[in-house]
Amino acid sequence: QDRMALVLNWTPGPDHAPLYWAQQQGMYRDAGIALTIENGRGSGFAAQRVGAGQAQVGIVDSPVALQARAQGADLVAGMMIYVQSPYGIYWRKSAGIASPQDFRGRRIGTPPADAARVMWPMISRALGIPADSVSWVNIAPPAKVTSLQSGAIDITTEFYTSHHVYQRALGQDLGFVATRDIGFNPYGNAFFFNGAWLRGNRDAAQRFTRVTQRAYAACLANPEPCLAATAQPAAMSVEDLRVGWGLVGVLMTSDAGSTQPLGGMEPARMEQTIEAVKTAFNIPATTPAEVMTNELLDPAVPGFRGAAR
Amino acid sequence: MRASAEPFLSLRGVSKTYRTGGRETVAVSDASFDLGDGEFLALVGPSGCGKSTLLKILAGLHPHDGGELRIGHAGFDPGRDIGVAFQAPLLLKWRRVLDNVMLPAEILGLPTKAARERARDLLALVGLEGNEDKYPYELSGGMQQRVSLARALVHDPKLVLLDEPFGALDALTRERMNLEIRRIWASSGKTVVLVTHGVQEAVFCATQVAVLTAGPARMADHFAVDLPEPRELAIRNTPEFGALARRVYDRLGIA
Amino acid sequence: MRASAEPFLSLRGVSKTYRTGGRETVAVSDASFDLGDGEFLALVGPSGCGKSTLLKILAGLHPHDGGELRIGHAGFDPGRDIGVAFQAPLLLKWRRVLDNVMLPAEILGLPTKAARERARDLLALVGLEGNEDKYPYELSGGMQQRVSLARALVHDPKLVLLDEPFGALDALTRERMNLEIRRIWASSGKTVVLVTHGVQEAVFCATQVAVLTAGPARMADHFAVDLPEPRELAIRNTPEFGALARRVYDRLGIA
Amino acid sequence: MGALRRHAPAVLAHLAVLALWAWATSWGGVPRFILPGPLETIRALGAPQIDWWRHVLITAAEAFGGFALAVGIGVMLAVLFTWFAPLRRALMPLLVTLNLIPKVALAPLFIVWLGYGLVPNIAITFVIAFFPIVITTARGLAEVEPELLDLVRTVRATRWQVFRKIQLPSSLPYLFSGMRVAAVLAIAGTIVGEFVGSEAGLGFVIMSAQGTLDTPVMVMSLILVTLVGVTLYGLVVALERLVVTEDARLR
Amino acid sequence: MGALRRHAPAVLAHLAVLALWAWATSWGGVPRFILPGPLETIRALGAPQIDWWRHVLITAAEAFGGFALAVGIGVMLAVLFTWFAPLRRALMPLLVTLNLIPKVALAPLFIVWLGYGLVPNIAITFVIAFFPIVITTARGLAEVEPELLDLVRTVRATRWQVFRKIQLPSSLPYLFSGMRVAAVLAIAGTIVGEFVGSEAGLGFVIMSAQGTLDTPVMVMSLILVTLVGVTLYGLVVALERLVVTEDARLR
Ligand SMILES: Nc1ncnc2c1ncn2[C@@H]1O[C@H](COP(=O)(O)OP(=O)(O)OP(=O)(O)O)[C@@H](O)[C@H]1O
Ligand SMILES: Nc1ncnc2c1ncn2[C@@H]1O[C@H](COP(=O)(O)OP(=O)(O)OP(=O)(O)O)[C@@H](O)[C@H]1O
Ligand SMILES: O=[N+]([O-])[O-]
Ligand SMILES: [Mg+2]
Ligand SMILES: [Mg+2]
Repeated sequence: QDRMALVLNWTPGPDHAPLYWAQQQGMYRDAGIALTIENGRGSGFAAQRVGAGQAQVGIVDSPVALQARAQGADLVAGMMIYVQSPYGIYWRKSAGIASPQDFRGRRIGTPPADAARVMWPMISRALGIPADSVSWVNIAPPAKVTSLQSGAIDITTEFYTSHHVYQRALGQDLGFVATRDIGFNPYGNAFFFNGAWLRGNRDAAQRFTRVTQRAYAACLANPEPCLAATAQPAAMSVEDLRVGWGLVGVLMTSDAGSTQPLGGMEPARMEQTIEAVKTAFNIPATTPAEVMTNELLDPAVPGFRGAAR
Repeated sequence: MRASAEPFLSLRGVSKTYRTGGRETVAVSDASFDLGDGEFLALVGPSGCGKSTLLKILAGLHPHDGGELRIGHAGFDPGRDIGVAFQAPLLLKWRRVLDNVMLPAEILGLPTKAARERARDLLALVGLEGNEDKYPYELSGGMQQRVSLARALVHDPKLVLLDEPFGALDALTRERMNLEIRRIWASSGKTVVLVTHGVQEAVFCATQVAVLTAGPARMADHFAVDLPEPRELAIRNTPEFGALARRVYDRLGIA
Repeated sequence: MRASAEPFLSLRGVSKTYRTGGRETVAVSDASFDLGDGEFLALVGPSGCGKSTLLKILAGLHPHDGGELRIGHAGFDPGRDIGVAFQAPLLLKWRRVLDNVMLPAEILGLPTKAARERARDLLALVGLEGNEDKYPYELSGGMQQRVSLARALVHDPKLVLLDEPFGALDALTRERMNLEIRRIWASSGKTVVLVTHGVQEAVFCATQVAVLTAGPARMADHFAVDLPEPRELAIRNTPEFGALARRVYDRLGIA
Repeated sequence: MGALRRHAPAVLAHLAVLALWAWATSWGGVPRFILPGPLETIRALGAPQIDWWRHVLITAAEAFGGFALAVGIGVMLAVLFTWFAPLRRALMPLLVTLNLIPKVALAPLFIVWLGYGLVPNIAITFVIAFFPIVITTARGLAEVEPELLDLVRTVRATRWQVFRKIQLPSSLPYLFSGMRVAAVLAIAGTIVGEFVGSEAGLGFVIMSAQGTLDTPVMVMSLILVTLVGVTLYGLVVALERLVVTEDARLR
Repeated sequence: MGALRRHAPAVLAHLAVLALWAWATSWGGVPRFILPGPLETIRALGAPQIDWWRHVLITAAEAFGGFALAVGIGVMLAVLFTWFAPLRRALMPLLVTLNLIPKVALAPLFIVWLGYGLVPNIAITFVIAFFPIVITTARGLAEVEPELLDLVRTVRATRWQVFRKIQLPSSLPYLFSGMRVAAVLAIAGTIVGEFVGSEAGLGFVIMSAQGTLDTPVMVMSLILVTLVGVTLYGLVVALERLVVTEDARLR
């Protein structure tokens, strides 16, 4: 048995359902992997922990992983989860915002660390407004929805996986745009390995990846057992998990025309992601080949062709 | 004598029981006496008989359980006109000697300059000139006691309650203090109640002596000291003085 | 006399200056005397002359600045063989009376049962039977002082240092205590140093009297009290006693 | 009867807050995704995916464990500081400095180094709660009347005896006010720890609930955290009653 | 000379920690994306996009303001509790309960009700820092020797005079140990406040740096926060030196 620690990007949620299901089914054990799943506290934290070698693999938002690499964390993506960028921008229509054009002169409330915020130069270009036409205020993640609803702020950014929460809170008053729909679509969360460990444990990494890949495929096909396995560790109701899993499916949908297996990455898309991060952070140049590998995946598991939106 | 028509101080069957931790201690039982305006009463009695308790009742600090208590004539303000020196010096350790003496004056809002003058005078009077700026811990036991005495007098109270104010003093200083307190009393018309263990001191200082019994304070004797005024220390060698002292010793059960 | 060949206690030019807040106070200057084994020394002197300071030096609490000090013969353990009653009662307010008396015994690790027995006996001896379970605040001033006296004796020390232990006691209780402390001293061979303001008490209790001068404690006089043993209270009426007392009064400047 | 009378005002004050809550969420117009009503909150106890009892026990274990460590090590440090002045002069300022570094910001480093789970959370709780203990105890030990120390020095009490017989009892009022503050901090520390990294405990439940805006579960968790805290605080108060001699003059 | 001697151990202890840091980040193998070296950290002061001075001032204003409020209102509450026992019996337990609710979890409510910025952050700082003041001061006031109170009761001192002349001075050691703890909590409270909602301040900078994994900026911010805290703590200690009569027996 190879010991492996997986650090999540956050506390358990619908996007981790396949992991808990696979763990419950003993699929990792059967593949010779003694896996422990650790809760996370944001992608940056997961990147640090994997980079420091205290976990072998972690779920990290791709742009964050690229930044961490620039700081010396040796991270390599082995399986993409959010093929579609999860960044969304949410606003209150009753604040007088009909479209992103009305963002000018407004404050966006979101933590400074927020991915969409640090990518704002590119997102604003995609929105067609000057980057400096908005200002920013720090609002802690758990306070974002309520602040938006109560009028403390007018605009915020959020991962698409929390879409239903915003819908519930604001209903008809909610305005929303996904950056992937307006031409800004970097890769999102992926399984990143510690590079050094990966080079020495290719076989274990491959077994881990293939089990994971099959688990995601199985849960996309038949979510209920996976959600049931996740309710306890996530302390979330199955209903909430079900809605969330639907949103995860949207983000996992393969690009039209892509022939990659489930979790596979297009070097060209990775190139674009690197470019976006380079523009935002002025990091040294790197190539897709250095930051990703599709070789751990089972090519026989087909990419996900889409969920009903 | 100085006593006016109605007594300055009047106790009728005053009693006090402490209730602590399930115990009851009768400290004062049925104390009854009158004291005229400008009298000097000495309270004498065995340790633990309730003298301090009685004094605290007079000072208005302890409610008494039974009996009647009346203090002062019309115009007497118990808040302004009583000065107390407790059995322990009770100095505030964060205040210098002079500021300790000033405390009652400050609280009563007396004019600062005059009060400081008076405080200095009183400190000199109790033999502590030059110690005004010291902190209490820098004083000897007897010095602390004298500071406490000066403090009891700083606001020029009409009724002065002194709980063994000379207990920690050597014989010579004690004699001097006896003379000083008598001088102040004589010149100001104050009424004084002095708790003391010195029988000679009681008879020398007082115009009236009350002897309390052991156990709860009850009056064993109460008599006037009919010695001439002003008194010199030498009066202690007269047979009249000796007889009065003998009377107190007898009541206290001392051979 | 009881004194053995080399003195039990020997001071040569012992002095002590307090330095606080930029002030210097000479409290003891050039104190020199010897005290034989089993003697009873009374220290008499005006308030603030350094008696308490000298006692604390003997107790090993204050380092002295100059001179030489030697205490005890071979086998004398200053940690076990000294008992002190300070001028203030210094009772621990969270301990009951009996437990306060027990403190030195506890610290020395004496057998608990025997020590408690002795503590009870001592409390009875100072007239406080029945008060063992009270807390200090429930006691009168004189009662607190007597608890402190009992505490100084509980570990049966060879050298007993008493700082005005009877100051807050009435005349009768004080006489009783004088007799008790003499009885203990006579039956146990302890060496006692007693600070007192009672001149009669000093002469009655002691085998030696030291009179200190005002200002820094310096010896004004030091003499042996050659009165017969055992002493009765009546001895105070003898001319020999009167002469010795007169000598102390003279040295203290009392007419 | 006496106890009832004594506690009645406190009970009433608490009930008033509950009433205010009920009012605010029904007629007061506070929307439920900000603050759910009391009934709805209580219903959250029935949520099948949450093993409330387990989360309460884990949080309580972390808080009580960290608190106990804080008291033990805090008092020990304070005593050492009193015994060895050079140690105090060297370490006390450093302790202050280290304590001033915001733990919330350090939390991720904690996890990177310690991992997460019961033990690291106890460690975080300890780190946050022990400072008031050190400060108040050191102060209490320093404020002991020097005359009382003289009392036992005459019989050459050992440092330990001086501490046990004089310094500790006379500084208990300080220690206990430190412990009351530390009890509150221990709860905060445990929740911070669970926020930073945990797979169970009430802090974990709060975070999960915040993500889905499941406010009834969130408020229920907060109430349970508070009850754990009230229990800890109550234990401190009870111990205080037991240990500190009631000075009848003071009540 | 004396001062130098006195502070030397503390300075050495701090230097030792700095040396340990330098060692850990150079030969000790701690990677820079977790903890950057001291030099690199200092270089972060030159980051053109960060107006350090402004952030420091904002954080200091919030911390000092919240702390001042905590001391003022905390002492006032403690005094009221001593004056009106029924008030104490009703409100003190409620205060404890409310304090035990984890503030970190209340963040959304804070923003919804107070908004964000300087004033709400001062409010959060106050809420977090005032508890130790109330607890220690109330305790200090209660521990005043009853005999000393008798002393001024004979001249019918007003409640206020009793407080000013006797209770306050004699409970200063308690108050100041509460203030030391509160100073530390005020800094933590300010950073929590800035984490929850802010447009500037060192907590804001820390969060930004965490997002971009810019550890030198993050550590520099932590150091500056700590310096703000050391300043506040130092002011408390200086005030203490000034106000509390040095009892020469105690040093
Ligand atoms: N606060 C108290 N609580 C309970 N009992 C008390 C309290 N104060 C005094 N007593 C008890 O009341 C009795 C009288 O005490 P009080 O202090 O009045 O005596 P006293 O005559 O002043 O004695 P002394 O001459 O020794 O000072 C004593 O038995 C004492 O134990
Ligand atoms: N801790 C101290 N710091 C400074 N000065 C002190 C200290 N203790 C005593 N003194 C001073 O030393 C002198 C002697 O004090 P000490 O207490 O020995 O006198 P004493 O003879 O015991 O007087 P008393 O009969 O009044 O108790 C006094 O002038 C006093 O002010
Ligand atoms: O929470 N994440 O940044 O993935
Ligand atoms: Mg008395
Ligand atoms: Mg003395």
